[in-house]
Amino acid sequence: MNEAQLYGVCGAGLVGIGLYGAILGRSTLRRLLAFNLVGSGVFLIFGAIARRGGLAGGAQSDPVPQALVITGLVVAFAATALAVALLIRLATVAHEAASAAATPGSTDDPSTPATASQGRGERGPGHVGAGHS
Amino acid sequence: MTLLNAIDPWLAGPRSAELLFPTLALPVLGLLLAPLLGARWARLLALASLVVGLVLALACTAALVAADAPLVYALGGWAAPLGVELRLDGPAALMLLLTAVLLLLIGLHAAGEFSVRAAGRRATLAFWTLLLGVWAGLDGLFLGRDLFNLYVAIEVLTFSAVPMVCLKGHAAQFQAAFQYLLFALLGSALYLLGAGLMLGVHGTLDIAQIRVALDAVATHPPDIGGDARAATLAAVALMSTGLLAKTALMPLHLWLPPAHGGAPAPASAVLSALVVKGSFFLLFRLWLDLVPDLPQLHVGLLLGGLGVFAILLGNLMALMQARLKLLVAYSTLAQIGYLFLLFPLASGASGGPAATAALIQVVSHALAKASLFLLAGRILVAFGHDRLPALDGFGRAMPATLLVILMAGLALVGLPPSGGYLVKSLYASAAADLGAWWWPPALELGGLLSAAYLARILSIALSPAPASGTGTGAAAGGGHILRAPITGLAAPALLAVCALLLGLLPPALFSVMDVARPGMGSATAVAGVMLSALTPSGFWRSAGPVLTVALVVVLFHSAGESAWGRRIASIGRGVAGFEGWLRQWRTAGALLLLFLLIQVWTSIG
Amino acid sequence: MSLADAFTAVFVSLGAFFFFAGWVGLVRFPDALSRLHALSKADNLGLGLVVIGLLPQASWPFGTLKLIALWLVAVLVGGASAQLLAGAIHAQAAETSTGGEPGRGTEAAPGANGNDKATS
Amino acid sequence: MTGFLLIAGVFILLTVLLGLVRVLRGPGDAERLMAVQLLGTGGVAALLLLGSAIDLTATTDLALLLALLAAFAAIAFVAGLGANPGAFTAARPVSAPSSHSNGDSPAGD
Amino acid sequence: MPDVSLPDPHWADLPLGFALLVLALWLTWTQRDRAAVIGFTGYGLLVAIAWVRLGSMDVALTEAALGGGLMGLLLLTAAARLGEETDQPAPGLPARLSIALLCLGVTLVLAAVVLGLPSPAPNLVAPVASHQAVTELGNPVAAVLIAFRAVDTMLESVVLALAVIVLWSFGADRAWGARPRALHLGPPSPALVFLGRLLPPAGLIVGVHLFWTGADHPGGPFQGGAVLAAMAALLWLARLGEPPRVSDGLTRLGIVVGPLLFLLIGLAGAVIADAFLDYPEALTKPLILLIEAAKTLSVAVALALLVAGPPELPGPMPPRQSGRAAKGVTP
Repeated sequence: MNEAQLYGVCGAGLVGIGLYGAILGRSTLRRLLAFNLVGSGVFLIFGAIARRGGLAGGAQSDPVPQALVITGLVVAFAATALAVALLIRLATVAHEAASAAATPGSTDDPSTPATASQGRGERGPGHVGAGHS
Repeated sequence: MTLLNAIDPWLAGPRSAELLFPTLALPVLGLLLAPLLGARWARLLALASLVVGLVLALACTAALVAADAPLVYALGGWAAPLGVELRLDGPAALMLLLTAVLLLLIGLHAAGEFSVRAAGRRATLAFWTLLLGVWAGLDGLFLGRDLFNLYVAIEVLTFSAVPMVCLKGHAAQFQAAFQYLLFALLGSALYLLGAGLMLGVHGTLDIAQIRVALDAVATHPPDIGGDARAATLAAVALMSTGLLAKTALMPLHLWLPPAHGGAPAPASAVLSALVVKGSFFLLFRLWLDLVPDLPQLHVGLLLGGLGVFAILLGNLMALMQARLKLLVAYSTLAQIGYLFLLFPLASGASGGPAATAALIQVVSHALAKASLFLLAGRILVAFGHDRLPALDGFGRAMPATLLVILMAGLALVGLPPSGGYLVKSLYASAAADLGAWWWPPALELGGLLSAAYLARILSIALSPAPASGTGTGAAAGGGHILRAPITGLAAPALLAVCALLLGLLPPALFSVMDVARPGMGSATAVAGVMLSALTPSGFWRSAGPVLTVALVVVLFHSAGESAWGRRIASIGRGVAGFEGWLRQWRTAGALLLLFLLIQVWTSIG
Repeated sequence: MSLADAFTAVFVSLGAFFFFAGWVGLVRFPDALSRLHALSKADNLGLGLVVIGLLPQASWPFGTLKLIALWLVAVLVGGASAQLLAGAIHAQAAETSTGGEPGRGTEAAPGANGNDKATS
Repeated sequence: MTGFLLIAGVFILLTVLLGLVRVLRGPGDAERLMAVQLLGTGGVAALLLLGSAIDLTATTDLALLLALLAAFAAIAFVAGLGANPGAFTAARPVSAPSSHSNGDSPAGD
Repeated sequence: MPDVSLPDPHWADLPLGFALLVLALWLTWTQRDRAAVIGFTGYGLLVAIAWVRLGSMDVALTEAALGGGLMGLLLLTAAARLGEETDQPAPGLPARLSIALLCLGVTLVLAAVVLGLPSPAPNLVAPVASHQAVTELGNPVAAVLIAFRAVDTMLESVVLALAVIVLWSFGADRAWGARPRALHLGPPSPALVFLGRLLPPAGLIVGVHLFWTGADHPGGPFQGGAVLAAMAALLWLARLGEPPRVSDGLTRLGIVVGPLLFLLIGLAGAVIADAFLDYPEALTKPLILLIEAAKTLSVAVALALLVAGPPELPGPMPPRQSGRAAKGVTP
């Protein structure tokens, strides 16, 4: 049971725990965090495979799985950043909708656009008029 | 004629493999240039690169047919297993062509809706950049042979598809996009895990090399290769489960209805017609090209069973939907079920007639569904909503749109000479060869159910305006329909006609799919099927039941309240409740893991 | 056992001892502030000693320079973040002690509620 | 020599991992951050010792990087506090996680 | 003192592996999101140590820079803005048992496959070592990333650029020209401003060093870019700088220059050298250096903007659960 196998089994355990949290997590942020646990478990298994290959090939670690993990880590981070942005945006829009509902006076709530974009003939109302560059 | 023989080495000569990397590089280049050019120019860039892409796809197909062998291109000059290779074979060429044609048509249709004037700078830049992103991801999926290269292509596809859902910025769309993102990322994690284990077992990620290693293992006595084969099949089960989550095969479909139902019309068309097919195509590669003996494994039964479940539940739910776009989204779920009948019926090295049926289903569903979603978008624009109960008589206000809806719907139902009919009869002949009598009835029942919801749309469209005439009915309140220009019908009509007349194409064209897939015999299979279809008896044999079901639905719809109506409505609520439970996050997560374990057990056991 | 190895052994074991002391401080001390004091002192010193211990092992000149730079950064960052944490603990302690209504009332903890007119 | 460094590294690592118990049991967020702080510096020290067997220069780079970023947990936490003053639980467990009732968020500038 | 024989590696790995599992369990079970996120930053550091034990220094650097620094910042700012909203009821015992059983099954399958991997582990160490000379790079991982699997690395930096555009598309229509403001989390305390002035210069040096040494030693553009991004985020957090506007042309060029240069040089390779993404013999080293420099810049800009969030208009930061409005959001 060398360290490669030990960390491989540890990675498998992390995937199991992460999946449990991702499915049963009570808040969306917690599920996202559990999803990152699954990711780190997957990459640890890659690391165990890299270590096994490395030791068999006479190096510290096999460079190809290492390169795959680096690429995977960056993609996983980008995915988490998008999920966090979606979460915050979802809460913001729900908050604005609620405050708009709470104050019926507000007429043209820009965040809920007019009926789906008009046909070709007319200019759609409520679009960004300011001439941002 | 110097141009022709100048490009001859590429089209037929030794350098034809060099057509592959521009097919991948072009959409990526467009994707990177779009943000630099800004919203106004991004649209022109996207449409221009789509035209060039179509030309490239045609050139690739011509080169493939001329070479009559797979085109392989080692990127950077490094061959597998060290480097990454691109490979073009029959199915990949077909999918490249379908993607280029469909994205170009949808792009031209959406040019009006997503212009800076109509949708604002943010939505315009986002839509056109994401359209190029989807195209880049799909091309990477179709040409890829390396499991990790395919993973990065899936990520490009997912990162482009999810934001298309929430382009318009409503709270419900953000909720649908978040759920789609998280479930798709769960799928990607499982796929990556499978790819990693494959690297651990075989030391290579190239599908062809793993297939060679597995063939060698199969010939050894089981104890030597035993655990290598078991480990490989476990890795394939992991990857397959991840891809099931991304293909939204029922019951792992929680994200699709809100996502495809809530997205803007052109985005829904791209998502339903192409994005979902990308991950299915990877399943096609895994189970047919990587696993040598799929027909001997029981996992085909599991996937086929889920396909039938999807056909029945998807169509039933579509029948009961109150909103038109949700109805079309659920019909997508049902049509995805047809694709998965490939796995129990695959035979021989390349999958035989079942593989031909699956590929034709991909094409015909893509065409018909893109047309339906674009038409649903027109109705949404014209009436401001797409709630079916409040759309009585919309057919009289928009007769042309109704006609095209019927054509696309018939292609889904599968009357000859449509693509749907080809799919059903090819599957039936494959089932007959294998003696599996229970698959074809499920196909027929699926066809009848889709005829039912088409009839429901028809009866709503032609029903007389309600007595109150308070403007809820479209015909009565004609005043507030916004004139949707007739030119907006060009793309959907063209798509619907193609889907409807797919069977009339000369069978030789279908042989494109056979390149590099020995023993598929698509041309002969299609010819055989179409012969019996065009005879009057053959036509009525399939059209008869469809018309009777349509009549029953129209009568039931116009009859209004009745004892029968209330009983059926209560059954409907029960089915809807069950489907709603399936679409809860925890249930879907549990089912995902359950199917992972069952696939591992059935493919090894 | 060359002189360098002896030097390393002595300093590294001293460093390890201080880490142990830091941990004992974290577990044993009663309230947050004293724990923070014990912790940040002990482990910065621990790291410092370990770095000094490793100096002879590192390659001259870049290895040793990097080790020294490492220790400098660790000390500065350790001090600043200890300060950050202390500020946060004070803010919370003051907040809970003023009527327990966090965030309400004017004399709420300084810093956390100061409506700083920073330019948007 | 590398044997001794490994042992010392393991010892410091064990100390740091025991410090993690404080993260699990720590009543307040401050304790958790302190434990992460200890993990930061202790981890860097253990890393240096464990990594010296493999390649000291690369390990020093990694240690330098960790030292730079170790403070980020505390920075982000305290900055996060500014936006959400009520959510911080002190050492003495406050009765219930305070659901701040004030609508007017002071944080916005 | 006699030279002690090399201790059995289990001394370091068993406790570390066990600690990772226990911490993961705690992250799943603890009540409050904020405590879980703080624990997660600690978890990132532990995983970096595990990668050192596995002998992959490059991945340890990436994990430390991304997992320890930027991910902690991202999740903590999210926890701050979202508060403790729970949108799912506590799971009942049957649900917990069945999911736990399924997860245990998945873990057992994975453990069985990992332990059953073939004994002479198939690997690509020799092929990489033998072909590495072509790329004139000392670091084998860099050689794999920039030459042998160049398409994956190029597509991956395209994904990063695409992610920023997607993040911006989540903003509101009226906020399109504005600046991202997710890092505007209340007035910075003096200690934060001090760190904001102290760390970035050191971080800049370390980042550039990591990029430069990446050719022959562990390091590289992703690691260097991640450190630079962390420093930029620190500057914005300490209000010593402002994230750029979405419509700023230079920023968009910064995001896209890495992958675009990689693609263009790759296409040129198809003409000059003998294949797409191949490098002409004479110009290999300078071209690779140029690509890696552009990639470091793009990764730094993209990661920093991903942490900074979508563009928002100045004004109160609404979604902080002051009302229970967001409660009604059930999937």
